[in-house]
Amino acid sequence: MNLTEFLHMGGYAFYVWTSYGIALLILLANVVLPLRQRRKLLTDIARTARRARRET
Amino acid sequence: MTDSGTKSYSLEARALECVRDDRTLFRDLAFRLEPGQALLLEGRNGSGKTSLLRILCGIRLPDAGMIAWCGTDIQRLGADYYQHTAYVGHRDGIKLDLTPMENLAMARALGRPSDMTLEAALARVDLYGFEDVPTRNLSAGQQRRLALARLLVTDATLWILDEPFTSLDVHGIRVIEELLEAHAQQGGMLAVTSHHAVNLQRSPVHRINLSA
Amino acid sequence: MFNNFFHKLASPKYFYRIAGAWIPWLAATCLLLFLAGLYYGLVVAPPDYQQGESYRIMFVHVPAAWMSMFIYMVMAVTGGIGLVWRMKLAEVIAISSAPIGASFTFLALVTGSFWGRPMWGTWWVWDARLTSELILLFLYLGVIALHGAIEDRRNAARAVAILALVGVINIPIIHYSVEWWNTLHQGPTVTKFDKPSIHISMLIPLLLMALAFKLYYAFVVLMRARCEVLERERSTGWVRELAEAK
Amino acid sequence: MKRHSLIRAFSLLIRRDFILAMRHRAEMANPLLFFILVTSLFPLGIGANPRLLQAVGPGVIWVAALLAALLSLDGVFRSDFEDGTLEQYLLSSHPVSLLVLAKVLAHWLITGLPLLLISPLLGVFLGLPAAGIQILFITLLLGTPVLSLIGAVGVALTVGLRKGGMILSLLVLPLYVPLLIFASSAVDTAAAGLPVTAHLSLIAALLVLALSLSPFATAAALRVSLS
Repeated sequence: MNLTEFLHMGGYAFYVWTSYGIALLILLANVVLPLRQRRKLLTDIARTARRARRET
Repeated sequence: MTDSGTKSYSLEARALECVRDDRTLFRDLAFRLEPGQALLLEGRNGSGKTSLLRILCGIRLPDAGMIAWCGTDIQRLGADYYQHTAYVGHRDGIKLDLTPMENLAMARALGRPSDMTLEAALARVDLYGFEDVPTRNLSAGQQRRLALARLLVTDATLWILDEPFTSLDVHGIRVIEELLEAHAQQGGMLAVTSHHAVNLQRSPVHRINLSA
Repeated sequence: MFNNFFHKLASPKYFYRIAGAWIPWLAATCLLLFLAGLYYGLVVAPPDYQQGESYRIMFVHVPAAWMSMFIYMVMAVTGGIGLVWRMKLAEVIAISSAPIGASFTFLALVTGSFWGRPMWGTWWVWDARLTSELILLFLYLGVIALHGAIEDRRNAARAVAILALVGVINIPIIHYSVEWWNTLHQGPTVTKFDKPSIHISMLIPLLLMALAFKLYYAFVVLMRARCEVLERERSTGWVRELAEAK
Repeated sequence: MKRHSLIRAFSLLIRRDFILAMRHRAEMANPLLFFILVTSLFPLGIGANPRLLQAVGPGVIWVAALLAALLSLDGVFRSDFEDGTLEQYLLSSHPVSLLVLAKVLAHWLITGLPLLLISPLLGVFLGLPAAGIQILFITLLLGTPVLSLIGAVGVALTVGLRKGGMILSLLVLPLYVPLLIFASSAVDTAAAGLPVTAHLSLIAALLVLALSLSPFATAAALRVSLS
């Protein structure tokens, strides 16, 4: 199959590819957000623990 | 005022733990309360006194452990536990737009009615003659005494009181102390938090200090 | 042995570790399924005789719509378990599901709109399925807003569980009423997305994609649940050790 | 004896809410005025074409009723929560769900019933035919208790929150959708002279379902909000 034809999607390229693009974005966001949240949380907890140790 | 002393009620805390805002207020707390005894909770502000009382009421769930009434978890007993309890919390639990009589009538209907008439209960807390004054027009101390009069109109064994003496004057404090003493003498149980020293000469008092 | 496994799973520390071990495998399988689904859906499957190539949006729209309903059910069931048996892990799963479910619902709505545009000539039609999906999005947003508004984490989880249970009783009623309203006001002129019979060459990618979405949900919800566990257990020793080891 | 005291608590609670409402008569009228105002804004907004008004009338009246109910709901547990009487219900020796039912019933009698009684007038405003007005009345009779019952769950969940009002509408309005659909299409159908037994029995079914489930959910939600 020819690549341009594939990308053209029988004239529906805009609708099909935007849909798949949005899907990709949402799926990626759902993976990236918890990853970032976890990293932030861990540094946050480590900082609190260090502070607590200095106080005692 | 209370059930005949023949029944042996008991309140027991087992391995209680309470966490609030990532802070452990208490852990492995245990005690046992029997008829005629008083439990006095002491501790700094924020040490978990109110939380413990709310756990005793079953309003708040403990983070571990349980409260047992006659050996059964109060969360399982539900209304069967509440017919033995009366609670006066931080907030008075009275409607300012109703008269003292209307307030007490509602309080009585919510529990198991006692033999005392509403007028007699008002007289016991020195509110005789205020039956039909809108509660809004009473002073803070009078409102507090009205809240405590709720204890008398239901037939509860266990009184759970959060800072009962707030906004009471010396005379008011004496009135309420007499009330508590009489309740304990008749085989009632008390669980009380208070900043004031509570004078209960004739009843055994357990003290738990949550700041310790 | 099975019982023992669940007992251990209830311990946050153990859950955190085992979930961490599963996530890469689930993610890898999910990726493979996505690739296979996309290949069959975009390349192998023939164009539809009526809708041409545009029907290929179905391979994301339909699984997303399925998942949006499925995740709400999961949320209600796990929330109910957490409420009745005080199982903290169930609460965590329920809470972690909400944002994922909402994003799938949003995805179903947007792709539905993009699919509808060439079919109907407008971006939005008050079609029964899209309308139900919109209301479902509101239900999800309600859950998320309620959870965000309650400060105490355990109370928030219990409140959300009650709301999810109320919602789950209502969803079939909403679904039915919207379906009914739709036939009443528009007549059955709108083409239904799901045809009674679908050709096998289209069914295979659809099922592959649906499975991929399920696995995707599984590993993403575990990732979120791990964060929630860390947050809840932040004052315990094992979380501190873990944080400082990094 | 226990049953007797439960009935007493139930009736006393309703009577108490009545007394309280009567002592705040001005506030009581607010949802009703809101209902009338919103409905009479529509002709101003979309033009007074009788055919148009008649077409949108049932929907408009029902949406207005929905919003008026939502507006009044916020107060069901608010003051009880603030002065601590709500705690006393939870610690009562009666089933909390039944006390909740009493509260909701009182709320309906105080705010729902006036809406119901004024609705024929609004039907006339919007030019609904007599058959439509009659059915409008019946749908409101069956439907406004559902609004109160479902709303009570939402209020119970948000009563402890500072900004409960906004969240309340987000929680409750989607759940009102089926009722809105069944009720307004019942009025439409009746106005067109067709039978509406199916619609009415669906609304009645919603009422039965809400009556049997919502008090339990509300009681559970109150427990969460107070802990």
